[in-house]
Amino acid sequence: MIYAVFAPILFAIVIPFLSRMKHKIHTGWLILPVPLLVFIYFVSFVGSGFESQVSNYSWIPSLDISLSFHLDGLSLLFALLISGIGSLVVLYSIYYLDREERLGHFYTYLYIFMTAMLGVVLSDNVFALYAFWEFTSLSSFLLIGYWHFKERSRYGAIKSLLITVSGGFSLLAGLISLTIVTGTTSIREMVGQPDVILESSFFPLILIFLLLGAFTKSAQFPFHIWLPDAMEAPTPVSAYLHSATMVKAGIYLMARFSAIFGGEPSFFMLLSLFGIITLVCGSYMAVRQTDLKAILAYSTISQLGMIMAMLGFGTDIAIFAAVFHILNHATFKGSLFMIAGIVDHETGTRDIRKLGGLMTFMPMSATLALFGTFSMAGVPLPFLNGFYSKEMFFDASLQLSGYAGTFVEIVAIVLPYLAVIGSIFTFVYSMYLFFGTFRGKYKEEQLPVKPHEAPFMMLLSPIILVSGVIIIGLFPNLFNNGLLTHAADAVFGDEVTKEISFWHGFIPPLYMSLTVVILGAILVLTKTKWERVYNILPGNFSFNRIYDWGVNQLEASSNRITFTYMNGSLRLYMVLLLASVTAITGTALFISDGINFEVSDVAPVTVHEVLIAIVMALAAIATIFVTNRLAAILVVGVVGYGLAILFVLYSAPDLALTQLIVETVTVALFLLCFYHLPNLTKRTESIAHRGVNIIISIGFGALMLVMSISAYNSQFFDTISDYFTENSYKLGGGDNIVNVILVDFRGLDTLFEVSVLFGAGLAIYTLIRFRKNKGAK
Amino acid sequence: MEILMAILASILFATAIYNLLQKQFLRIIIGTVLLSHAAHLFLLTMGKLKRGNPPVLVEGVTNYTDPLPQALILTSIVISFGVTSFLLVLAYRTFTLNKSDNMDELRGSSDE
Amino acid sequence: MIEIIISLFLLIGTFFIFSGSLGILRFPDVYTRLHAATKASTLGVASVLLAAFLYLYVDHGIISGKLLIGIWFIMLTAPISGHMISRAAHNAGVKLHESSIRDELQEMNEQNEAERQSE
Amino acid sequence: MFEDFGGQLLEWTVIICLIVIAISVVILLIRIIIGPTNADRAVALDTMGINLMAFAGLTAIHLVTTKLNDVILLIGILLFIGTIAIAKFIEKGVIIDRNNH
Amino acid sequence: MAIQIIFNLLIACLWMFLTESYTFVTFLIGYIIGIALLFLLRRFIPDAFYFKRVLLLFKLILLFLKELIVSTWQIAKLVYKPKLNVQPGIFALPTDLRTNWEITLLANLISLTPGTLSVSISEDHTKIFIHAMDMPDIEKEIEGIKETFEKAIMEVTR
Amino acid sequence: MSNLAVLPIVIPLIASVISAFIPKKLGLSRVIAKLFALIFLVYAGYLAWVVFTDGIIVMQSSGWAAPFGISIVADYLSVTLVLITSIVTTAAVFYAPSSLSKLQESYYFYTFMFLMISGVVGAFLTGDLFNLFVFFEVLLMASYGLIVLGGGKVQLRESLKYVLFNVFSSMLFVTTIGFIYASVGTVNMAHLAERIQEAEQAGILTGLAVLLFFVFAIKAAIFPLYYWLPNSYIVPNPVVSALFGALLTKVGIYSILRMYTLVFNHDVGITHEIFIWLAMFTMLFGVIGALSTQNVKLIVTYNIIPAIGFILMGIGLYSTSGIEGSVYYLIHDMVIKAALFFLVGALVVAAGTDDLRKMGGLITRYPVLGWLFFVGSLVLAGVPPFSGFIGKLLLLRGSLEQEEILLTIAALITSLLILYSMVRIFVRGFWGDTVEELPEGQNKKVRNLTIPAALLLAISIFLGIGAEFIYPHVETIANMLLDRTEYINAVLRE
Ligand code: NA
Ligand code: NA
Repeated sequence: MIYAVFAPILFAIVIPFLSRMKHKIHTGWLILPVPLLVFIYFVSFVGSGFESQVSNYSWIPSLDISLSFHLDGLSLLFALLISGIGSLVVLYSIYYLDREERLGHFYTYLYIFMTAMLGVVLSDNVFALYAFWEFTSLSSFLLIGYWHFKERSRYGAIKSLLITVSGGFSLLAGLISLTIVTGTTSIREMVGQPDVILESSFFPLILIFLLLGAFTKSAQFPFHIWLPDAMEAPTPVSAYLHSATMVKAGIYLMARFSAIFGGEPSFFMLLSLFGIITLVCGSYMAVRQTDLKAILAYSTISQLGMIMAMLGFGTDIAIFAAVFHILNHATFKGSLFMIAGIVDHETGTRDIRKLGGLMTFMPMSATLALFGTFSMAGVPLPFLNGFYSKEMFFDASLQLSGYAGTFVEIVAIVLPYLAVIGSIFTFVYSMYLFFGTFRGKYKEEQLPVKPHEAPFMMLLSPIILVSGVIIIGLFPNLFNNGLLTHAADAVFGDEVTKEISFWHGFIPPLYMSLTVVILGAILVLTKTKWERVYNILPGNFSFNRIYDWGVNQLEASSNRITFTYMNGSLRLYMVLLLASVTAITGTALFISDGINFEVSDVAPVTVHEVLIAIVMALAAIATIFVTNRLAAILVVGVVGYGLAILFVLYSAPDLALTQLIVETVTVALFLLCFYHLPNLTKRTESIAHRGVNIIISIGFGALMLVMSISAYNSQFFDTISDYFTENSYKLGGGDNIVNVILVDFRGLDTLFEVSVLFGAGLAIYTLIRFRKNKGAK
Repeated sequence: MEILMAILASILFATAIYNLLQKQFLRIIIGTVLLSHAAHLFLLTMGKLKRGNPPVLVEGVTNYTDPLPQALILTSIVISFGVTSFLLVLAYRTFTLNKSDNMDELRGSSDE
Repeated sequence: MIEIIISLFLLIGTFFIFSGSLGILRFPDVYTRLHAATKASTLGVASVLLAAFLYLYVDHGIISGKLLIGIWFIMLTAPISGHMISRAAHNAGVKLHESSIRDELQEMNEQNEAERQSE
Repeated sequence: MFEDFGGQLLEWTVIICLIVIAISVVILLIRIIIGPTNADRAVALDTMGINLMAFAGLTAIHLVTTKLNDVILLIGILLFIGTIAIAKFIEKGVIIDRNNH
Repeated sequence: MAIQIIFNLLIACLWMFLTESYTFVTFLIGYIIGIALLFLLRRFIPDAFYFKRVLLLFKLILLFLKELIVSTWQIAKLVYKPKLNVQPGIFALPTDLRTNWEITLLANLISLTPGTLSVSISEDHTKIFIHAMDMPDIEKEIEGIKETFEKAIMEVTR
Repeated sequence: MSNLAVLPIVIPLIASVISAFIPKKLGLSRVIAKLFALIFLVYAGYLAWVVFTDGIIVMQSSGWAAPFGISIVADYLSVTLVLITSIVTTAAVFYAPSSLSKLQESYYFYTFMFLMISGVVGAFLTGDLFNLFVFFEVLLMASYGLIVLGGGKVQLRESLKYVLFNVFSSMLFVTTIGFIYASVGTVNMAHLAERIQEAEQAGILTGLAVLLFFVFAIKAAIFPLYYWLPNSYIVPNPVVSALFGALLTKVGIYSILRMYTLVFNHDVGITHEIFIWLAMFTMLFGVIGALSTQNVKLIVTYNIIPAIGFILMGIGLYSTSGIEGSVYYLIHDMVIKAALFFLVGALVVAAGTDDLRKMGGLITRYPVLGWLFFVGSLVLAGVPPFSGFIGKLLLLRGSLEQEEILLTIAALITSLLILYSMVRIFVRGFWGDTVEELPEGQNKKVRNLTIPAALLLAISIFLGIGAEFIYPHVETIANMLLDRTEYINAVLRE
């Protein structure tokens, strides 16, 4: 199975080389066999005797990450869609994409996607799933941005990336939480212990994380906004990723975990509500679109909402309907996208306002579109698969009595009505799509290209898909035993048997369907009259605005925030730094009860030492007040010489010597460097600045004082010094202990101290000399 | 005595920081020099003061001051010296190139 | 007994040092202050160091050549330092205190300046 | 080490002297800070160095050690160099004459 | 003269080797022995006996020490005077000394003597500018001081 | 045997000194630099192998038993980091000739670089707190030399700030060592660890721990102490920025990792809680910084900060997952940061500007560079199966295990924004219409700059896909960090 999954990506590696021959032969032909073979491979599993299969390949066993593929009914359904529609899309693209295009790029992205998507639906290991999941987002990003010189493409690519990847990260958190709770990374094993998950404190978190992942990917309200902009991708991509497969990854995920969450009121609530809202909003918005692909995009959103809602319902019939609709949607929506692409290709526009009356020019396309749109609308005709799943959806929406709790009950009552409303709009846009494009007035002057029918090979893919629509419509139970029941079983976690039939008698779903058709027809006919509603109800465009505002703000406010504090002012940096260090360290010291003023074991105080200390303190303070260069430098010198004297007093002659030399040289360097610099000016900072400076300095000084005294008073251990005095001569061979330490015990320090000086010397040399060379130029 | 020296070192720290918060190079660098003085004084103080003779072995003397902090300070003094020297030259060069010794005028803008 | 002499040296030295410092504080201008610095302080420190030398020699039998060199060095350099500072001050234009009655150096400089101008 | 009267006397003398010199250093610090001219500061710093030599000498007596002799000598040398440097700075503003004019 | 000093030092060192005692005292003894030897052998040495000059130098030092003590005392008195009523000033002192060394020495000596401080030397090396603590008080003595110092220096150097 | 441990410090030092004598002989300098880098690389690999097979190697310098001498400890963590350092060094040596001007190269670039490497490696290997300070100074001094190399106005101005911050942090370090010495009486890390364990709950030690943390936090660029970093890292040449970005801040965070697992873990409730909060802010503010600018160098530079946040997060969690995550992330980030800085260097050469607003359509002419950049962005953002993912996975697991929801969410948002900040470069710089004033004739130079970056990127990808080879070692490291006895025994008992 691993070969089936990785075949496309392995092929993707050679695609750039194959694409060099594109002037001889369209790259698509060379690579078409790959998805086809994969499809055939998966078809071989279809059958009533299907049993789920697992194949394991280790990857990072120590982290419990493996490439373990689990082929059950659900994943088989998806695998077939991915490879089947993938093959058709490649075929279609051969005619859709000109050889002058960057075919290598296109097919590489597409095949990366194919592997990623197969990986998502087949992976049993959650982290492998996540890895594939992210790759679907990335390949989608690249495909949307395929025509990257178009501003809209870049916009759409980034938008989809941001939304789907954020969902991906959320999914990751959910999956990690699941592994923490269940102690396994295998989905099968997780599904085996739903109680552990449902009862853990992580449950709400897991649910929200996973839902976010699924909703963003499957364009559920309010994350649906990326999908219309994804239409900037070449149409084959829209047909493939953004209607048939990738957007269903979220559906797949929810279906996969239904076995765990199914029956949980919160799961029901969230999925049903968001699903149905998505359905209604999506279809409502689709009606107002003017771009063919935009209509289809919103249509996809609404259809995905419907499937999501059905998964939320969680009853056996609902799940079966969901699975069934996944298949059906792929067939009619895939074909419609391809038709839209053909129309675009042949007329040069997708603007429905410019189109019309194309039936005469493109009869074949029109026929295909007719089947596609009517199936999508759920028109009750026995050869349209869309109707069956739509009616099952109505049926399922009416059977939601299993849930307790006031609010949940209210939701259960409201859902059927919302389902009908959504379906009415679906009907409206479907009709609008078909009639607006193929019927009505032909507007020759508005079309860039004179329309004519597409070549047969380009029509082949939609023909195959529409055949699917009709075949399933005629024989709705054809795939039941071999495929759909297995899939539904996998979702429901129990046997689901369902006999699909056209006629059930006069039962509520039928009335609902009729309501949809009648009201829908009325709305279609009166569309011009009520269209103004859209001006009053702007609909979900506000979410787009929120997104745009958010992204703009992301940069603008980042810029504002960052440059508020990163304004290059050393003083501000220092103030912030010191304030944080003082506050946090002080607090930590305080709450850990570390302050210790119980003075113990200190040397006696003598007057002259106090005086020296006073001199040093005064000199230090004087550095602040003096306004004369030399005075400032000399006063610092006083502190330094004072320190040397303290070294003298406290038995550190070596230190005193070094300090003296260093201080003198430093003062000399100060004089040398600062003679040419301006004299000190009066400090001109505002009183507030000065106040802050004073508080910060005193605060930090106080912290140091408290820390030092506390540390000094908390001498827990003897120092290691005795060892040095005892062994300095014996082992170190010298009687100046400090020297022995420096050159022997801690010789390494000294070696690198010299290195620092070496570096400083070279750095100073570089500073001085580099300029000269520059000046000479 | 240690307490007194701790206070002194803290004062040095505080004045050092006050200087670091100023605009002119000279004051800022003076701040760094004071800072190193403060640090070395702290280190010396923390090793206990006046606990004996200079740590140079003399026959008959057994009580010596803790030599380790002294060794550490010595290393640190030399290192600080190197750094300060570099800093001084850097400040000088920065001034000559930017024609300003005022840190406030040397913030730089985001467009550079 | 020797301690008394040492003490005496120390006290005298310290007294002179202190006087020098006080003079630096009290005297009106840099030139007069230099008088205090170059004379009192120098002699003072010499006295103290001599005391230290004596102490180390008499009480502990250590002859510290470095101390003697120190004394010699400070005696040698103090007037040079004083000279350098006063010259620098005068060249830098530090005026004498107003109680001063004459400045021949200034007069000569001005005269030279005037000659240069006339040329 | 100061058992006898002489020792006592010397100890007290040393301490008094240390205190006096410390006061003297304070005085000099004042002059360094208030100036008013850089030459005044140079004088005061020079004298402060001399004070420090004395201080080190006294400490040498106090601690009975010869280890400080180096310090004393070094102060003297550095003081001289430093004073010359500062004087040059005051006079011409440069310490090292690059072009001997 | 330099050779004599080196000889003297060599003798001192030799003495240290001989006695196997490397202390300052031994060195001093060796040095004195060296002086004695040089004094005895002074007829065989072409140059004049250098120690004579040393003695003169010693005299100079003593002179100068005396002046120093006196001047310090004067300063100390001034310092503790409640009111400082002096009339300082700078005056020029003509000198007959010519070489750099001599003038420097003189200037330094002047600095250490009571009430005077050399400020500058004229470009033609003929005058030393001296700051006096109290001009009226000093002027009378200046000539005398100059006489003594100049003479002492010349004795040593010429 | 034990001298094995000190060689990684000595080899670069020798290289540094040798190249100091032949600054003007560029050809020879380069050969020597490459030679030493390769020797260093091979040796570091050998040392890592020896340590992971035979256990920790301790060299007591000059033969003085710890805690009296300075212990150089080649433990699992330090040898790993040394190995990564050697890889980055080698890449840098090959990158430098194309990136630097001849003049810059001849002003002791190699000397400073190897000196810095010596300091970095020393900091990784030393087992002595004060010696750590010394190595910090070595690497800082060398970094000062590198940062002023080329000496423009802006460069010197920002360098000055950089130096000042570091001086402050260094002096605070010395002071804190003083306090620690007063209280615990030793500066040997293992000895400190042992003694602090005995001292039990002593409040002052917590205070000291926090203070010391800030010393490292300044170097590691942790919120709110990273102000010095962004501008000072973009002014020098990209190869220098790469060395800084890959190594310098990492030394800071390494020190935190070391000190707060080995020594200061007596009061995790306070210290490590602080870490968690700071980690959160570090991530967010860092990435906000990355979004705030259109300067490509600055974007990559700001991205140093969230990475540090991630590593600190794991240290704060102080659990097996957390520490493993930190170690993994640390290793990953050293490689990828160097790679990204290299790539940005190439990008700036290719585009002739570092302003994103003036770039566009570069993918047409520089496809390889573009795709490397894209992959680099993914690696940085922690997209599986690349190296960032493994570290992030471990960190998130650690965070969720302790139900640090806020932290988890912050980490996730940060990851997203990191990706966005980097993809922006790809989208705005490589996609779109080609700008007209693209500099000509840079293809060869860009290619030369791209190759070392590509190699580093390959390593990065291997660190992710080949995690099975890496992770067990990370596990060993984390175990050692969490159970200190092996380290302490190796230093004090042998
Ligand atoms: Na740093
Ligand atoms: Na750094």
